[in-house]
Amino acid sequence: MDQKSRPATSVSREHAGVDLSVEIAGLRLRNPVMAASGTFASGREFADFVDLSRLGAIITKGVSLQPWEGNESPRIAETASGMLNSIGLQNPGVGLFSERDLGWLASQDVPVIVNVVGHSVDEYVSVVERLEAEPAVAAYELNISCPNVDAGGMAFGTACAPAAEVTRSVRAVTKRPLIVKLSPNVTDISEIARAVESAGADAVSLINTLLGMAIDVRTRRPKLARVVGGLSGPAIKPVALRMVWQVASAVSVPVIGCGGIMTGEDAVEFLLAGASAVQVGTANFVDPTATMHVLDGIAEYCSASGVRAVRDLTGALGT
Amino acid sequence: MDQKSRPATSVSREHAGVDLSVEIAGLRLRNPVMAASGTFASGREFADFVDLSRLGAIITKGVSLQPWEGNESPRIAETASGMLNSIGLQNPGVGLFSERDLGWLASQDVPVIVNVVGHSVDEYVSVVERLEAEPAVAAYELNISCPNVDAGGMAFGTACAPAAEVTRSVRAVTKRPLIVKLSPNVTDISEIARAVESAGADAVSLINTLLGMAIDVRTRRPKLARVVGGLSGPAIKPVALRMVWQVASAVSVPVIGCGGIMTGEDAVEFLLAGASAVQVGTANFVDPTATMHVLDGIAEYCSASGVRAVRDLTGALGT
Amino acid sequence: MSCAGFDSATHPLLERVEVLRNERVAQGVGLLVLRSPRIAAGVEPGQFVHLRVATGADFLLRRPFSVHRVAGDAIEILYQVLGRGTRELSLRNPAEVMDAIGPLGNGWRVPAGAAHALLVAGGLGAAPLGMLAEQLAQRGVAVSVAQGAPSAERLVARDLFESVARRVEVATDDGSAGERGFVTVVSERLIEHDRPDVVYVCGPEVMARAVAEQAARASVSCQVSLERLMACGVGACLSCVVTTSTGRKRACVDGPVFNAEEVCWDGSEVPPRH
Amino acid sequence: MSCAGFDSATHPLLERVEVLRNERVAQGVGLLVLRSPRIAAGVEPGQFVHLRVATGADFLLRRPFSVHRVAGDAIEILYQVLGRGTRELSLRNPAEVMDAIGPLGNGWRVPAGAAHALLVAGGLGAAPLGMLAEQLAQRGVAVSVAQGAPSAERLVARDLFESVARRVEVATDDGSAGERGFVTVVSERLIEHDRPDVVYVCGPEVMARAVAEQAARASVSCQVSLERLMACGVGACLSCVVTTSTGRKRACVDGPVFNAEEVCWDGSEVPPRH
Ligand SMILES: Cc1cc2nc3c(=O)[nH]c(=O)nc-3n(C[C@H](O)[C@H](O)[C@H](O)COP(=O)(O)OP(=O)(O)OC[C@H]3O[C@@H](n4cnc5c(N)ncnc54)[C@H](O)[C@@H]3O)c2cc1C
Ligand SMILES: Cc1cc2nc3c(=O)[nH]c(=O)nc-3n(C[C@H](O)[C@H](O)[C@H](O)COP(=O)(O)OP(=O)(O)OC[C@H]3O[C@@H](n4cnc5c(N)ncnc54)[C@H](O)[C@@H]3O)c2cc1C
Ligand SMILES: Cc1cc2nc3c(=O)[nH]c(=O)nc-3n(C[C@H](O)[C@H](O)[C@H](O)COP(=O)(O)O)c2cc1C
Ligand SMILES: Cc1cc2nc3c(=O)[nH]c(=O)nc-3n(C[C@H](O)[C@H](O)[C@H](O)COP(=O)(O)O)c2cc1C
Ligand code: FES
Ligand code: FES
Repeated sequence: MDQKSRPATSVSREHAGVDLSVEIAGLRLRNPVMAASGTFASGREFADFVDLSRLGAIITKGVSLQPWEGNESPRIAETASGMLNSIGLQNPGVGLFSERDLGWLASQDVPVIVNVVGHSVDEYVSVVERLEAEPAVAAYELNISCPNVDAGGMAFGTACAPAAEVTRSVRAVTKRPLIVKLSPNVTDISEIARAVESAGADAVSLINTLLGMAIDVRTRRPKLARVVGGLSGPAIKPVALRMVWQVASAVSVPVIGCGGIMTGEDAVEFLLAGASAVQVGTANFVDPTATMHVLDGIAEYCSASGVRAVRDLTGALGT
Repeated sequence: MDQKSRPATSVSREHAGVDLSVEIAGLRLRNPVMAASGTFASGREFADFVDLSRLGAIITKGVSLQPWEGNESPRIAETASGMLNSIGLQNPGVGLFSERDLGWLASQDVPVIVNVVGHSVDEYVSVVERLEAEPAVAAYELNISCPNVDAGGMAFGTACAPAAEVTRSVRAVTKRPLIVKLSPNVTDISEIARAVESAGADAVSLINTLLGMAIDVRTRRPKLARVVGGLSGPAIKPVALRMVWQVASAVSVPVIGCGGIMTGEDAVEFLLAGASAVQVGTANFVDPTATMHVLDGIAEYCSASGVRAVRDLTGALGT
Repeated sequence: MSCAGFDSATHPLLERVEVLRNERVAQGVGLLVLRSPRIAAGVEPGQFVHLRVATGADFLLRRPFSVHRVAGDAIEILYQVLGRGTRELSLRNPAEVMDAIGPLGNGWRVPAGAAHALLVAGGLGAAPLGMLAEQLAQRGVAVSVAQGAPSAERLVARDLFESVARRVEVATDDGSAGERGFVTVVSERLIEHDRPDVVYVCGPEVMARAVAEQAARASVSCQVSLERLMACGVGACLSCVVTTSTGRKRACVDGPVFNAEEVCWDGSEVPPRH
Repeated sequence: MSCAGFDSATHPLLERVEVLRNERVAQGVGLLVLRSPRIAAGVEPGQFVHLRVATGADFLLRRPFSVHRVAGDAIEILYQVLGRGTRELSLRNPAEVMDAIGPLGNGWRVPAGAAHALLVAGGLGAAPLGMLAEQLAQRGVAVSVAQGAPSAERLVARDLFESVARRVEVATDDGSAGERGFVTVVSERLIEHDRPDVVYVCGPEVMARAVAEQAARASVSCQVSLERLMACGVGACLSCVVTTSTGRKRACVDGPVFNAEEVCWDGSEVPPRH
């Protein structure tokens, strides 16, 4: 209980002066702090620690048309200032997801962004079509960057043509804000960003995980059953920040920054680099109240440095 | 003094049983541990801490045709389990380098691999032609992956055609072992590796640094004068290991692994993933005797797990 | 089969806990006593806490540990020093604080009308069984314990089991305590001869599986506590899945205790070290 | 200009050093006394050590600190708590060990026949000047000190300077000690009035530059100690370059002390924080 109320009041009291609201792809958000896909489930698991209504938005775990089993275990490995995961988008499918999770989320006072995955363009489209009927959905985030599935996932996110195609196809079936989540495992992420922008994306989010690997020298086997997995956490922050900075100058749609954000200052770095909002992922595992710490940190930074509105920080990097 | 002799004896005593020698691109090396380019200068600066004759090889700082000024300061920034650098290949040029460094290196009992850089294919070729006359040079490592220069550097390493062209052109002017150092900032590193292999590379080394960025929220300016720089250290090890594993299965020439190696076990991970030798970079800054610790660690691992010859570990990953 | 947990489940919470004691109690095993009033008040046998052994990037992930016992406003944790985190844990001194999430997971359940329970512990598998043994005894359930370890110096929680159990039978690999051999030999004998109403197992998965099969053959209900790598510990990340007859479940919230019959032993456990 | 260092340069070495004392000596400033026989034996005024403030990935890079004084087999370091590493340093307790590389760099040089030296210290710039002041006095060189700080509570090394210097003049931003204002006012006066043979400066680069220009106008030789971000500390990585009239030089081995006239003040210093 006090887990919730403490930060809540601290903000409203101390940071009363700062306007934390941001607008992204037509969505007006209370503040720029979102829970990153796959690290926050549908929020229910964190409701004991976080007042969900204080989040800018919740991005759900990736949802597919049919239920997905995910990969074999072990599915994670700790690395230097980071972790590898190869969950493989295990999810109950859009049907069960709508029943179980969207129903509950509807009763929560927080914008819900559904992370969408598919093995094919048609599957992405079908998931979105199915969700159009759900009033609880505020926006979609197309995950074309998951390194942990064989078909689909990153395959769509590492070349312009398929990235544009899946974006265009989904754009055709929804008027809701459409965010496309980009993969960092590419030579030129700006080019992919431009491709999805011209295909109709209202915003881009980045980065998803970097493809990595770890080996147990004792057993001489990979630490992940699937051999490779996605690297996340503080270790990848410099790469994520660089890509956000590059993409922000390449596209005119809003950029949502993600990758290794643990503190308010980390988040401010992304805003200065050009992000309009941020996603907090792995940090939720380290500290279930991480999203609130990041939010309070941003607010403190703003009031301490006389920033009236958090959106004034976006792209305010001096050089 | 004892800085040197202690590890030396420890190895010869404790690990007498293990054959540490490896052969790469026709080079027979005492052991698989090399000092990575740019982190060890030409070895002189480390002679107070390391018995250079115990190294598998020294890879020099990048050498260009003309002297290069390098980038403005600040040139480095510390990050979570890593660091960013934007040195920008500052070097005195091949002429002064040959006089000053090769002369001294000739008197040291260690194979010297010269890291070669250029703004154009012709410059790479000219540097190598100039060095052909130098008996102290055991092999070349073509750096087509430096993220810190505008012309040349990474530009050559992020597409197959230019990577192959510079390799082919240099191949034409030397019979010495030719190693090409690959950039991790690409969508498909295997494809680049295959391109340089068929263009005549005798071996590939990877990875160079990941392009990254850091921001000082106090000053709201990038921490590096050049804005972006190369990420190195333990943070990047999972990415490096994954790429070594991918490349080792894509090419038949030897692979030299590099990226975040701090201990013997880190090195063993790279060997198991398919590397025939390893390079130790950033670790030299943390501990000037790091190369010796890595070497001793490998030897201890081998004797502890009954490995007779270190080359038996190469690619011995079970799945 | 109708089952009942112990107290009503409390919601997990994040608590700053203070180290009261941290001492070696067996070879490579430490006992950590943490002052944690709120977790201690709500924890049930078989539940665990997710501990932040150190702050800073060095240990990004928390480490899960079963609550071995509750003593007043403190919880006791038995930990085996295996790797970086547990080594770090062994360095914590009294008065130091860390943060813990708990109580987490589904603990052991008591079948209605159970009068006799067999607890089978392999190595540190004894940890989550301590509190269970105490509370079963308090309820008048007869407790037998089959305990295995590599050697006498590696046996843990001896006194606790001796004090509450009707019988404790030990097997060690080297015969330095009890009989020489595997605990599965002991469990098999005890399951056959004194026909417990329920078997509770925790230990290496090969051993847990063997015991589960013994119980199944004797058609005695059996619960196993399983270990998986855990990132979040609260059910969000899906890193800890256990394959069951009804699909993949999360060890951190649907477990760590599972009914043995629903577990598909697919070798997805944490690679054993010893 | 013929110059001489103090002792003959010793090669840097890696030494396990033990914390003997670590205490607050001014606002935000600590004094760290490290038992380090081998470094203490070889270090010259103006040289520095490269300290590993903590092991583990959290602090990948070492932190460079000037040797303020040598006391027997110990070296003294004055450190200002600025960020993560120095905060960590402030937590080190006596008997703890860390590892240090040193002595590193080129220290202060004494022009042949110098009879009177002016030391100009801005804030923690006093650190590398302590040992210099002592040794100059021992050689019979008259020492004057111009010292600046934000306020009286932030002044360091007062006693040392008072005990060995012929005169010490202080300026603070708030006037809480000495005169109100910048130390550059004091240095200008002292350079003009008692015409030192050499000026030694360490402090924020804007201040060092101003003093260097004062010395140049008075055609007095001047040496400055410069700070740069340093990875290796031994001359290998080129992260610490200083632009000079003869090209880019490495602060860690060619410096940190430079002749002021060769320095090109190109604003490549570490971004100041205060
Ligand atoms: C529900 C649950 C209860 C547990 N109860 C206890 C207990 O009471 N006493 C005890 O000694 N151990 C217990 N464990 C195992 C304990 O969590 C690991 O031994 C510990 O995490 C090892 O950490 P390390 O850093 O020393 O090992 P490392 O191998 O260095 O850890 C690397 C990573 O692997 C994870 N990891 C390694 N081994 C295990 C494992 N067996 N289970 C889960 N994660 C692992 C670590 O958490 C870390 O994320 C329990 C595990 C689970 C899942
Ligand atoms: C030759 C030399 C001698 C020095 N002597 C002293 C001394 O006697 N007393 C003292 O208080 N300080 C001294 N400094 C500055 C001191 O090294 C920094 O204050 C310290 O490294 C800050 O570390 P941090 O982790 O607290 O700061 P952070 O900002 O958290 O450090 C981040 C990174 O920046 C580097 N860094 C930050 N500020 C500086 C700086 N001013 N100079 C060099 N690197 C910096 C750190 O080493 C680290 O790599 C000296 C610097 C140099 C180059
Ligand atoms: C365990 C785990 C599961 C994830 N699942 C998803 C997912 O389902 N969809 C998605 O787009 N990203 C997923 N991600 C990526 C994160 O949303 C985020 O992009 C990435 O972890 C980088 O941010 P971080 O460093 O803050 O974690 C997952 C990450 C982790 C660690
Ligand atoms: C300060 C610095 C300078 C470097 N200079 C070079 C260089 O001149 N040529 C080159 O090929 N790689 C250079 N590198 C890259 C390293 O050789 C190595 O590939 C990279 O740092 C990853 O290894 P590590 O994590 O062990 O440092 C440099 C790296 C650093 C940190
Ligand atoms: S540990 Fe995250 S779901 Fe179980
Ligand atoms: S710090 Fe590496 S060259 Fe100076």
